[in-house]
Amino acid sequence: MSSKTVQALDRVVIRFAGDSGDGMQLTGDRFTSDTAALGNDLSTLPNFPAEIRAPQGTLPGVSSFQLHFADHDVLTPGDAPDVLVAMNPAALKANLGDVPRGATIIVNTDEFTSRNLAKVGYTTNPVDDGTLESFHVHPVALTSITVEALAGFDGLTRKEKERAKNMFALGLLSWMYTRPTTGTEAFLTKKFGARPDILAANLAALRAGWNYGETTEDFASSFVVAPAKMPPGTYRNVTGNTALALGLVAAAHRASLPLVLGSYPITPASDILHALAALKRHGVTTLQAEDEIAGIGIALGASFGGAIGVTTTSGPGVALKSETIGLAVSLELPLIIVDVQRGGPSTGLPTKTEQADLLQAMFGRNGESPVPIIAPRTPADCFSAAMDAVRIATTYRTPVFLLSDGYLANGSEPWSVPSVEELPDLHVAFASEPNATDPKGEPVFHPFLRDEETLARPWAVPGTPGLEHRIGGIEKADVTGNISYDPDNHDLMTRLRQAKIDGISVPHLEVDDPAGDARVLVLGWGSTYGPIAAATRVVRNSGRSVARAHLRHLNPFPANLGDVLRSYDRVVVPEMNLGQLAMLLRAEFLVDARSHTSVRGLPFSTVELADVISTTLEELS
Amino acid sequence: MSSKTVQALDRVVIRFAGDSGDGMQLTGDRFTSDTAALGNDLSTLPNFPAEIRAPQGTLPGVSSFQLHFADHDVLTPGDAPDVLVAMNPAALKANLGDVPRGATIIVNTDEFTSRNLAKVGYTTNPVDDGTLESFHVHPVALTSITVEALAGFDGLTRKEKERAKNMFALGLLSWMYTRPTTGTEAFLTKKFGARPDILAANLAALRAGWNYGETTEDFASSFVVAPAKMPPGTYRNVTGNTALALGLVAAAHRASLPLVLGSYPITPASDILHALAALKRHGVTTLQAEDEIAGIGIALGASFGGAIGVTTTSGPGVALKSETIGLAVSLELPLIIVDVQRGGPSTGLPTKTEQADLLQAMFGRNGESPVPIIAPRTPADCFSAAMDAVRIATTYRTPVFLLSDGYLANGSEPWSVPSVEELPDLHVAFASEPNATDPKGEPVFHPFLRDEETLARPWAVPGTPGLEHRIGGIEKADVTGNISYDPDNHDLMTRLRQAKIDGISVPHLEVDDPAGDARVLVLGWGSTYGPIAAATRVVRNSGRSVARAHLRHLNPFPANLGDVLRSYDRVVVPEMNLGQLAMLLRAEFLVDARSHTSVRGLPFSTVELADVISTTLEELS
Amino acid sequence: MTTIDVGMPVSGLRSVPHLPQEAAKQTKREFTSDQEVRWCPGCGDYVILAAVQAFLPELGLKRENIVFVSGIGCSSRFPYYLDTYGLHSIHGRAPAIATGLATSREDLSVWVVTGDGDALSIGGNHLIHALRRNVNMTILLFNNQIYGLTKGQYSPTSRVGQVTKSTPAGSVDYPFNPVSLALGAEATFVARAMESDRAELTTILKAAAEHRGTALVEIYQNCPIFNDGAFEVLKDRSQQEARIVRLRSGEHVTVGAEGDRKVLVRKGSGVMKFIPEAEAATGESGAVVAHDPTLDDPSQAFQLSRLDTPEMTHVPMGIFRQVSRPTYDDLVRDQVRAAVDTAGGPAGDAELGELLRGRDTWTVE
Amino acid sequence: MTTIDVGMPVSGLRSVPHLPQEAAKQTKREFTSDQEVRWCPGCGDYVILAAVQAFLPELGLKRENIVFVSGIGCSSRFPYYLDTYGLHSIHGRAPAIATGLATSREDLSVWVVTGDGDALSIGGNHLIHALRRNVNMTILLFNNQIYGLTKGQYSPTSRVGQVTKSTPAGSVDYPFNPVSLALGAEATFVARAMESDRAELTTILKAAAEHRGTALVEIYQNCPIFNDGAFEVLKDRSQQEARIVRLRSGEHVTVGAEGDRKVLVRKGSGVMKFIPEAEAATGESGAVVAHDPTLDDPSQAFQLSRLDTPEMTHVPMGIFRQVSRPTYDDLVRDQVRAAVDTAGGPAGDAELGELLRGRDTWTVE
Ligand SMILES: Cc1ncc(C[n+]2csc(CCOP(=O)(O)OP(=O)(O)O)c2C)c(N)n1
Ligand SMILES: Cc1ncc(C[n+]2csc(CCOP(=O)(O)OP(=O)(O)O)c2C)c(N)n1
Ligand code: SF4
Ligand code: SF4
Ligand SMILES: [Mg+2]
Ligand SMILES: [Mg+2]
Repeated sequence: MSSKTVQALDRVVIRFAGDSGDGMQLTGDRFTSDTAALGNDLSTLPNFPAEIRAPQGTLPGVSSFQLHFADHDVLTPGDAPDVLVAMNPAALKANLGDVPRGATIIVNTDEFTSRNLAKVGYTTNPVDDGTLESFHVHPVALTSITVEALAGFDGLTRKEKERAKNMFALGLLSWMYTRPTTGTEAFLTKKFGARPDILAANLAALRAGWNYGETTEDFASSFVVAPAKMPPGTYRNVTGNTALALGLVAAAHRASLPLVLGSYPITPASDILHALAALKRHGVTTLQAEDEIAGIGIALGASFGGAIGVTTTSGPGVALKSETIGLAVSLELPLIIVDVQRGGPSTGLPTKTEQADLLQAMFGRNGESPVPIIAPRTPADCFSAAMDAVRIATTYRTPVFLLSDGYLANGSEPWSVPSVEELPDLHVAFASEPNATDPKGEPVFHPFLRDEETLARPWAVPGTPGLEHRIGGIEKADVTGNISYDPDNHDLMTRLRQAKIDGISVPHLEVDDPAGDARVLVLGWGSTYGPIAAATRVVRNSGRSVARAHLRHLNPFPANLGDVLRSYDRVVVPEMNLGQLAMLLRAEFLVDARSHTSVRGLPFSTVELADVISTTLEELS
Repeated sequence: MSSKTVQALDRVVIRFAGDSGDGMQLTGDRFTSDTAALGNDLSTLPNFPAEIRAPQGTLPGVSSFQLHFADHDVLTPGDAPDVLVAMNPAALKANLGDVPRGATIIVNTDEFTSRNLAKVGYTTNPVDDGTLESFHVHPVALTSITVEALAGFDGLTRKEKERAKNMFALGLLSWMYTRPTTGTEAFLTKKFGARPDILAANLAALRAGWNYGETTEDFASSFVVAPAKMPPGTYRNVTGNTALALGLVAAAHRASLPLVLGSYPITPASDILHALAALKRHGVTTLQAEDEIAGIGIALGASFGGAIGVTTTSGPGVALKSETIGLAVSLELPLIIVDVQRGGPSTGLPTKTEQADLLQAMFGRNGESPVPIIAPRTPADCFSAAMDAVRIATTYRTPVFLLSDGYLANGSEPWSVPSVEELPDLHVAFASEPNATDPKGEPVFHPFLRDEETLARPWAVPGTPGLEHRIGGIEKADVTGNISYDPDNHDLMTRLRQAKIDGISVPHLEVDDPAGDARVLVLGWGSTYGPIAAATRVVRNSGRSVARAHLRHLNPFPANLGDVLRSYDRVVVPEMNLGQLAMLLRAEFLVDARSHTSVRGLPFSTVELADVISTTLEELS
Repeated sequence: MTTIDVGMPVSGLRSVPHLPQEAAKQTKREFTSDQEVRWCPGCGDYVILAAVQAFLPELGLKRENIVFVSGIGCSSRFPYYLDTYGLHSIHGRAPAIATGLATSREDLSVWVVTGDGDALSIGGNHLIHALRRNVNMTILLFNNQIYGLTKGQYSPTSRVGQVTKSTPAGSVDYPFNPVSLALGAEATFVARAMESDRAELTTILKAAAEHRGTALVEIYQNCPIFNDGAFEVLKDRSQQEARIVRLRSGEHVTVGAEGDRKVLVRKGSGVMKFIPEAEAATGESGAVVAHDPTLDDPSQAFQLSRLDTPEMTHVPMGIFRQVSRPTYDDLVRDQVRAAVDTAGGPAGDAELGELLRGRDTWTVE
Repeated sequence: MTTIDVGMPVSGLRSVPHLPQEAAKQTKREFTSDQEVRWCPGCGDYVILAAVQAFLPELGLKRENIVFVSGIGCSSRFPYYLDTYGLHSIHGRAPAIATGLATSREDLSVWVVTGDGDALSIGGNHLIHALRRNVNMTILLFNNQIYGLTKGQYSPTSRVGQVTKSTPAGSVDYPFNPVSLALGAEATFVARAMESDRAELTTILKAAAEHRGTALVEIYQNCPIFNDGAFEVLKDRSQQEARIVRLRSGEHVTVGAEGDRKVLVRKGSGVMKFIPEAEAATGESGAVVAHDPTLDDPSQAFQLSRLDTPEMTHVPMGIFRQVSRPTYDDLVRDQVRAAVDTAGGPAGDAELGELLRGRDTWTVE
């Protein structure tokens, strides 16, 4: 394709940054798709403000998208970009601190006007005042070249032409990293099918960007990153929210039960509602409720009726749902509560990630009301975590927390799509006939007669003749389920509910300790998986041993967890909170688990964690 | 007064039990007042069903009131009644299990009809079928004697006359234990002032009951219980809810700030609302909100305006308030959240006690949102705990949890009323002028510039010129309080909020270890104080050593707590939950604190805890 | 489950399995559960319970396809006493839970039992949203103008000045008129009944059950313990006729006993007024108002709801509004069904596989 | 704090400190905070902000006695941009928080800014309860018929059939009419305005601020990003006159431009209809309707609110209702004040001591 030299790289981190209105998320998404199609492994990190479109050219309005792709397996979206595309001064200023010396920076010089510079407090132009002297800077008049390239499009206003500049940037980067643009072309054709002039302009801008790289002297060479060696299979790129939605649908399919979502929009969980709302064809029912309380109420009502009731939300929504979660605990009905965690407390940082809802999920209800908790580790893992949540909910007749977070939700990675037949069978049996006899020998139905093994009570759905029964949130007599204020019964029921959750079957924790001689264990949960794995890799590559394990089940813990913890001299628990898992571990196992915490609304960097591990190793030696 | 023999006793436990409609709570209250006036120390335990008046004569309809009084200090309402007054078969059946052999039982034989016996499953009459042979039974035709005694009251229906039977019972018991009835007479005069015939009938019934004891052969002797030696002072009897309401009013008075309550009724917290609603004369404003969320919203709005905002509720209400508590954490405004805990989960056991909201109070919100927690230990202690909560809230500008429970709320004990001047001074200073200068040297106000010692931010109330500012639940920049999505700022603010709560000044934990050689520490919190103290007394009386300490501050813990825990070979933590404080202790101090738990909706019995302590001592020896 | 004919009006019970023609008629007894009723002696709830237990058999539905959902309050204990499926949920949330149930199960007859506090205080939002959405269910609102279960605080329907535990100096909150509120919230069926008038209550319950969409029935209920006699003037035979305005579709709106009857007229200004029957005949004082609950515009129903005053001088009873509008649950199900049908039936493994793969896959060999 | 004269009507700003007569007139600039405005380019919120900033000085209040409370949503960012006291709270709860503030501080002018989702979806309950209580505050409801901040889901005011992120097959929820809902909830002041009509908006804001009690002002606001053009037909000069019904107290209710004007009449059946001006003059088609927002009975205001249709054929703008009713906060304060005054002034240490001791004490020497 290119007549210039082509260099091979093993990994690249690119960050597109611009104004909220510049289409950076779309640009990043497209580059990701094209990269995925090429067979690289990858991981992405979108980052955008809580405002829809803060004032143009200001720091709060900056939106960015980072992509890490490689010829080997990728664990994180990358600590620091090798290439920063800065569409305006604000984007440059907001992101420059993350760019390591020697990296490449492409700036859209058209936007570096004195007015725009002033908006972010630059008194001189950083492009030529020496600020960027340690970087490879490519000043490109992105806007004006795009407009020029579209000179022939008379039907479009200048504004409309300018808007295509993100496609120009995409074309340029696609050339630089030898990405095919066919996927993007197909995408644009679908998106702008109804507006042929806009479509043509975007395609032209894309091509112009590519050609710009190919022809101008400024870009001396392009790069290739070979496909990663990945296990055979059919792959697609998925975000966590998409994978989670698919997991729920697949679970319902494998359970042969309807999926009913009751939800109230909230960032960063709304996309799950959007995704499921589009899946009516798969029998999915979605109800946008008047608030979070109604959302979970709807889901619980559907569960009572025999559906898989699901509610999706983020931390503030969980707070509102607490009372109803307690009701679900008391009713012992299946229910899935998806919490896509974001920065807190209160409204906090709505578009940023955090892991600070673990203890809310564990304890955020009145009374003793245990709820199982599952946390996916990567975007693609949201699929099987969702299926697992449904398994536990239906098997044990219990609400289940699925704790995702903002990073998993919007981040993406390649996913080896499973075949449907391989998926676990999740069929459950509804109660269909009386399960006891009364003193007179008549058959009766006892809604709280438990399964001996699982301690689950029968799920008897309305419409089943002979099983008419009443349940509620007041304490119930063991077995019969009648209202009971008996002291001993309450004690018994409280302990039974706890025992049921404690007894949930959960796989043993697997430890990754390749050398077998590690003295330090790094234990994580949720989305810290990537950074922890990457950091341990760095440490091991330097010839030192460190063990690593990752919890998917936060409640109940795997049965071997205590033994695992006790078999290391030091346990380090990195969390994006102030040490919530560490607290649970310390309480349960009396092990001096050491927290390493960061509450910055961003995933850990590999370097940071590698440092923590190294320091710990040194302390021990 | 009496011509019969009079025996001296050191302590007595009486339980009045009857139908919800029989007025047992009133009877118990009156007996308590008269007993208090006599100078005995005492402790009470009301126990009633969640229904207002369940069907007459049924087990779910039984309501009871237990009173423990003595010539020495009383720590609990007593494990087992020395005297049971059973107004009907249901009352007998429901309570008999608690009555020790040899105790006295007074039954209202009029109600032991075959219909009433059948209602609760008695096939023969327990009064004469031998069931009660190990007890001293006094069968009294309470109803018919009362009706006869009121024969002259032509204006009253038979029903109305029957209703006075509780006064007859009270009169009888008053005679038995040589209580004056003047207090009750005054009370009745006030209550029935508008209905002279009813008043006269009640007084007559009261007198008739007294005379019945005095004259019938069935009662051989009466008893006296000498006044307890209590520290000098003016005493009154208070329930926890009353004391708590008074504590809030006193705190507002000592802070010279208005008290504004936003509340939604819920058992067992409603009486605080009722009490405060009646205190308009003390400048108290109460708003009954449309729900719990509005209740706390109102309180928070009032706090923003410079009042002491308070919201009162029980566990399910706390769940609903969670999101707003998070907002208060983020806004850093003073706010008092009173949680009168009851049996959970969900609606649970609304009229029974429990301590299972501790972890909800600690963690029941999204994000890292620490809130201080204070728990009173006895009904009277609710007064100073409430004042302490206000002190912390206003000094540190933070919501504070005050964790009472159903037992404290309705239980009562004598309270040595403090003089107003002795009460702590709670004055706070509102911000009144700018606290910084901007780059141009102009004075500006920074709403998040903290006090160096307390880390509290200024409380600048609307109406103060020059301090106009905006605050909200989105993360704020340190110092300026402007919206900030900056990662490092969020980390800083999260840690500052935590540090502020961790740094709250809290008195050292005092340990009661009279022998000084104890190896076992019993550590409690909240309403378990009485049973724990009573149980350690029992153990010590048998010549063994055991230490005892009680936590008032659950967050932050007293600074010496770790040292205290580590100085004993074994720490036992009795709780009316599944081990919530124990979990916090284990996590924080890595001490193998052992839980002893009971979730029966009732306070621990002294015997049960003494057993636990004994067993522990034996294990260690 | 069967499909629904979208032609209107459709019965609210259209898709609920009925007993076969030949089946023995159900009895009140069959609808009575084995649970002890735990209300106070004399509570109006007993009367309503008896009416409902007696009326349900008339619907001829399979008992197992009836579900009662309630919130919290004395009234909300209702489901325990009926031998149908029942869910005693949490305070104020029954309409939301019932929405989930009714939407996912068109074969159920869904009933909500709630109180004035449960429905109008904590549950106000779910109530108005259920009404605007028009979910196929019947809401029975037991209005005793007090919080019974929590022992006597004022409620959003309590009179101004009412002295209760939480308002020792008298309540200052201006009360809701539940009928006006419902009409403002786009309700399609709104009625009011007296607990004590079993015949009228039964007629209204029947119409409510038949209504496809959310039917709100406000039932005045006496709480002898905490608000005794709140509706005494309407129960008192001597005053009843002068105070109760019986709304009958197609008929004039009148009040008062034979001989002393007054008729409702609308003046030119639009104002409504009761005037003596004789005067009305002249037509001079305005047009005689004929009640038509089926009017598309809820304005007349709203105006009738305003005849009511705190003094209960003229209290309309009966069906204020009864109109057809597509129901939320039907529309939701229709969208899903249409999507499934268009695609040629429920998704099998193949279609799920396709969904999982999405539109942008690549293969690693 | 000063006492309030309960004679009605009393200004909503009666007890709020005003600038001294001789003070320099405030400027829009003084009401503009130093915070960067972060709405999307072209957002209707800018227009409303400018109107409010320009109008506030007219009230002549001390700036420090004005508080803006908001919930969550694009609109709820409003307080940050005004140099008054401000509280950006959580989703839907602003009316409750403002109730606590307004009741405990009669010297403040309290404003709530909210969106159609914030006020009518999650916050519906607090809104209707604030309205029935009649708390002295002004609620500005920015209705863009969409959830802006969460990027475009439908709201309780979205049209049936609206395709949004959460309704790819079109919304099936029947929307609220905020004016009807408010009237059903016993509101004392209800108005509607267009963001783009600065003059009318200012007039209404002024009346709302002056109203003692809860004033609800619905403001149609365009969201160019997620629901662009929702009110285009009302902004479009060529269609505007034929669609906007301007409500003016004491005047006939008309629509259409000079020459093509139609007048609202009430038929004998009570139904309202627009008919050509000429026809109306004959009086045959019914009585011409004169708008009177001060009527005690909200029925006519309600009926006017129903002229509105999803197609926006006839959209009334202006003040629907404006009546005096004692406000909740005044009554609450009056009770406290009366109790204090009756007792001879605020409780001192002695009175508190008495309270603590209660009526039943004994002494141990
Ligand atoms: C979340 C929550 N808040 C408060 C309560 C306490 N509560 C139970 S019922 C009730 C009000 C009952 O009034 P109403 O709905 O009118 O029913 P009624 O008892 O009068 O039939 C209240 C406040 C509760 N159970 N849950
Ligand atoms: C408890 C809670 N639930 C959900 C959200 C997410 N959320 C923020 S604003 C909003 C709706 C905004 O719509 P609207 O009130 O119409 O305001 P607009 O943005 O259109 O001005 C939602 C659902 C939240 N912040 N908090
Ligand atoms: S308190 Fe009132 S409403 Fe409740 S059961 Fe008793 S009488 Fe009925
Ligand atoms: S999303 Fe819409 S409402 Fe929100 S700021 Fe942008 S244009 Fe305005
Ligand atoms: Mg009620
Ligand atoms: Mg909106």
